[in-house]
Amino acid sequence: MGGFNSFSEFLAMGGYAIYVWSAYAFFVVILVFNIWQPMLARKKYFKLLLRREQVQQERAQAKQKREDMTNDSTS
Amino acid sequence: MLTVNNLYCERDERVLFQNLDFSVAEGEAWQIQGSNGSGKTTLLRILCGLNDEFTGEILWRGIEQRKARQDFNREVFYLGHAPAINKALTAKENLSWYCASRGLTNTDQIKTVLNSFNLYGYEDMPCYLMSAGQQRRVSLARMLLSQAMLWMLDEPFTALDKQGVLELEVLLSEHAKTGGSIILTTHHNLQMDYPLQSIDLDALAGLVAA
Amino acid sequence: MWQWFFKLSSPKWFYTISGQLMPWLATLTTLLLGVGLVWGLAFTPPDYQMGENYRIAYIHVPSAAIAMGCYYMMACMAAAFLIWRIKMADMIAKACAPVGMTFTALALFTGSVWGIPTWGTWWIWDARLTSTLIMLFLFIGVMALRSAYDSEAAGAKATAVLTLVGVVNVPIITYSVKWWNTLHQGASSLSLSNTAANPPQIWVPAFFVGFGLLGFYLIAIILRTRNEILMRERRTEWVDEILSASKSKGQGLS
Amino acid sequence: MSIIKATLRRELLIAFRSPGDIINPLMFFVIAVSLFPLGVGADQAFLSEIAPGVVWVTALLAVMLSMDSLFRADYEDGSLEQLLLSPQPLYFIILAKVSSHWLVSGLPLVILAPVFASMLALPEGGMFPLVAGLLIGTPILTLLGAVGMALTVGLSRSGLLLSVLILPLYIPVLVFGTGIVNSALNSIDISGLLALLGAMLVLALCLAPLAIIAALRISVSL
Repeated sequence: MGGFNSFSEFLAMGGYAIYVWSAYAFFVVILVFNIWQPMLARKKYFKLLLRREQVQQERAQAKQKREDMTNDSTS
Repeated sequence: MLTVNNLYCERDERVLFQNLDFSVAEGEAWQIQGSNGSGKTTLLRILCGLNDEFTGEILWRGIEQRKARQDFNREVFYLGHAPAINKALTAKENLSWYCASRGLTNTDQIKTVLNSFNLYGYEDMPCYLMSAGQQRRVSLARMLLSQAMLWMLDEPFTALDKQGVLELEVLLSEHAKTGGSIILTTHHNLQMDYPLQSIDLDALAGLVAA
Repeated sequence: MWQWFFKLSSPKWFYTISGQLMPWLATLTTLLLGVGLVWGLAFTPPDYQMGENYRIAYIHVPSAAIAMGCYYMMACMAAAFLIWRIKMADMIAKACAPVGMTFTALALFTGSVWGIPTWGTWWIWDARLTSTLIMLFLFIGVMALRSAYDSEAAGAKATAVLTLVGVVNVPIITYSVKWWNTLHQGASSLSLSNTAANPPQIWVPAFFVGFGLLGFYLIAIILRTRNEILMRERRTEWVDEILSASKSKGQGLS
Repeated sequence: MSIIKATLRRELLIAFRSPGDIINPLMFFVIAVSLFPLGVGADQAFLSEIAPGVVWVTALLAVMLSMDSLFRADYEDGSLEQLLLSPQPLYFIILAKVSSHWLVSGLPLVILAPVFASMLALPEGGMFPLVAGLLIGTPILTLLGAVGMALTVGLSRSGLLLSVLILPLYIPVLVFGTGIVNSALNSIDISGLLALLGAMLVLALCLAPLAIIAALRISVSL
């Protein structure tokens, strides 16, 4: 097999290091973005739903309280 | 003629109507009732085929409306909120294109119909020179020219004066009496000497199941 | 056959199956990419013409091919959505656009970086680079149209129509750009310069990277589609169960 | 068929009653072409080299900018709804509409192009290929632009969106249009290229109206 004789030679890429490694760096960025972005969106969406449920509960409780108070005052 | 089975439509987390069933036969006049935003216009647009965001079945003479498109379009007249009048054209030019678009050659009738809508002398006037009420009457003139069996009218009385309202009411009952059918929405208190059936959308509304 | 077809169009079925498939797909993709990249980067001999720089082609060529394939896939989904009104197809089409765009961007970036030492400039109006650039514009157009519509349903249909118009154009565009390139005598195209001249050690790793990237592409599409399913089907019972299950676990990522 | 005649008549009448819609794209073409010598210098040799490209690109942009008047008014006044509810074959109505739009926006460009091409010092031999190419090419541009316009007519902020959607699709026409002129100037036979452009026109005539109808249905349902 061909390849490189040492690790530093591997990093140097025969003088093409900046091109090869920047291309591969961008490749990694794209890969990470395509996984990370939908994951983040999913997390955000779940948080939003959770928040909505909390708000609904709070409002229901507040409503309940108000009704109790009016009932107390009439009785 | 027009049969609606199990129609369902929702918008913005809200059910506009569900389990809507009715059937419009020849010589029947139907009014769609409901408060503002209850989906009257949406229902009319669904019925005439301009909106397909619904589930359920709409049959035209027993055939699904989408499949009977050409027959359906020939026999149905739809009047929307917008006048569908090009302001640069005269009343006559607007109407003669309309007749052509419906495959009719009754262009000699245009003048008579315009006269019957009290637009005598306005045939060759560009529509931007007309008042809102006059423009409305040009739109309404299409109703008679269309030779359609079923008229679907969305707020036909807007912008009409008292006289115009009366005349339109007479026109509607005449159409029904001669075997035509009407589905309309209106905020106006109809005074027609013809029995009117109604669909109440407020009763069919609801929240989308969580 | 038809049963399978309709199953596939059920969001619930897609969600369940893709969830089960995901670990396998992820493992396979990691293996393929890992082996292919290490092999391709470190253990293949340099190209007889381009030296070590050719190693960029290991990612450039498959990403360009996948970007192109992604547009065709999006078009198939658009057609399925318009003809059979399969909502699932639109969800996949929606996922295709951003993924395809990033792959196109990757192909463009790697192509121009490859070009710096080869052509002496990062951009040259080479046939393949130019048509990839146009592909990027098409993806951007599709995404822009969808986001311009407030109504989800109308936006989906409009995007599908645009995608289909685009797909009729793609071969014509590719052909016209190729022809234009020969007319103006452009530079040689970017590829593994001559497969026959190179020993198999050079192009075998390319298959590993290629299939690995394909697997990754599928994962990216599936992730986005699953999100879309959760959003659009949020009012169904089965999604509700998933959501409440994830709530009890805190921040579930299952 | 009478519906084709009636639609052509209606559209041409409207166009001639609001001549701004005809004249503005033409003025854009005229001014934009005149900007090039001011920008790149008046060197005749250089101008003659870029002339085909300049004329084609500005013509292409002018066609795109003229698209706004195709469906906008009909959408706003509700005529589009009535058109879609017509029992007549929509394909022909749309074809007539787009044709009449080309007659008032594309054809004047084709007629004006030689004047401006010679101002840009395009050699004599390039004139016929330029006009022939524009004559076949601008209808394709109008048809594709109409698809984009139909997709965006219902949106409130559609001006720039239209160019993002449509310009990439214009590329083949531009490539072959300028290619025809350049080939002729290098004394290469252009009949094959003209035929190719013609084939693209036929394809556009067959398919674009279908896409336009589908797109209009979506826009009207908004």
